Amino acid sequence: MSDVKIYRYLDSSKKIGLDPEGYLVEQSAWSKSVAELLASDEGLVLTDEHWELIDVVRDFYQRYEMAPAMRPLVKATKNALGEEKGTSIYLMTLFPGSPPKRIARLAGLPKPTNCL
Amino acid sequence: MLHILTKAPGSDAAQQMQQAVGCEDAVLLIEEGVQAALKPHWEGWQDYHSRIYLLAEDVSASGLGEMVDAHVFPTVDMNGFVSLTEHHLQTVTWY
Amino acid sequence: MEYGLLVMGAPYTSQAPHSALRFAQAVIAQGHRLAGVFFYHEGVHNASSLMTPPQDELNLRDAWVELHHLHNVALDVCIAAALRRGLLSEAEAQRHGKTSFNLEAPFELTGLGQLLTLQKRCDRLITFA
Amino acid sequence: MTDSENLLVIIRHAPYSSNLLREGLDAALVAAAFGQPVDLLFLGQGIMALLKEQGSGAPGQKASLPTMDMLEMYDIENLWTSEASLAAIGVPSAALRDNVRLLEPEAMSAFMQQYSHILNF
Repeated sequence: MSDVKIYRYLDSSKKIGLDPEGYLVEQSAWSKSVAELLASDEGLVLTDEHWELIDVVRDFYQRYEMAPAMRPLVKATKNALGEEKGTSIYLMTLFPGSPPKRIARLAGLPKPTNCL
Repeated sequence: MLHILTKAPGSDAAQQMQQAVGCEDAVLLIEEGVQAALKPHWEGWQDYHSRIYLLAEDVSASGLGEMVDAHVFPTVDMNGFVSLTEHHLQTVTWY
Repeated sequence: MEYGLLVMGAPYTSQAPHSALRFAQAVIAQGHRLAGVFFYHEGVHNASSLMTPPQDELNLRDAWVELHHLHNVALDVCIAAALRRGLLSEAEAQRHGKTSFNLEAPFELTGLGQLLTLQKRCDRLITFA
Repeated sequence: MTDSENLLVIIRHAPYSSNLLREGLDAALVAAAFGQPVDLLFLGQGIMALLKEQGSGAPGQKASLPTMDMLEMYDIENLWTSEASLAAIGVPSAALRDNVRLLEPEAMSAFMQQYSHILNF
């Protein structure tokens, strides 16, 4: 991702570069506080429920080296957090729009390539 | 099903195709596949008798016209290639 | 019938694009509709507008473009396969901070989903690789 | 023809020596992400992707094992190979992943006929 041009900065000290779609230019720049900044950048306040899902996606990436599309995200959520939370409706409620893209962004991962 | 083979007999692609050809399937040899004309004893000629074809323009480009005539191997032109794809619902290319 | 083609060979490296182009012309000549050509794997190189073969050799990129203009054939290029191999539209070049680009309309960068849509939509999908 | 939209992706090339394995798997993943039923058939060199003891990938390349492991998350559960291909490449079936199923020579053509769509990588 290092060849992506920095489009704007997330923070006032201009240390955290974002690409035109709002993803981190440097994956290694991610931390929990960066995730909070990314969230507030899109008007979202992260609750424990949000964090659970960010962890699910980070674990998924750790294991499979790719961020999940919607179907595997639902499955991974079901496996990690149970039937009740493993539904697309639950994911959509917490991350309206495209949960796979939004969570990957907050988790500091590259955009899921399978979301077209 | 129509199988299109673009590699010579004996290649990995040819061997994999031979595993997959069913008794209703047709076989079209194009590109390097036309080198089958050099091997009249290749199993394909017996196994797919009356449903195997060589693409004429690749035969003549490769200088294999005489071999094809000598063994009376069947050829199709590009229009014949299109007709084969019309007649078979499925087409798989082995390359 | 409606046809689609999948091209996975690079020009001047593989015979596949030549075979594909000749097949495309024959399909159309026989009154079929060629809905689109999807370029994947090494086939993405067919879209390079910087392709400069000697004058007495066929320029494959121009040949595809002509097919598009005459018969309204969509020319879709897999974006992931193209970016990896250095085929970028102006928009992608900007996004990635590159100073030049080599992919222009009527070629379009698109997702792999487009290939599966083409396969479902067409009566026949023929691969050249 | 049975299922109207099921897809068979055939993988015939080894990891690392070309990008065909990765790009073939990508096609399978995208189809699966859209909800299309997808099965995979590994022939010839493609069988090398089925070895369970794969390393971390050729130098400078992403490993293929994590992607192979990920297939089940996309509901791609059926990984097939053929007895003939296995014998030709010399891989013992004990070296393969657990979820690989073997096709006998006479079953191959009927197997392929079941799919309404086939992509060959």
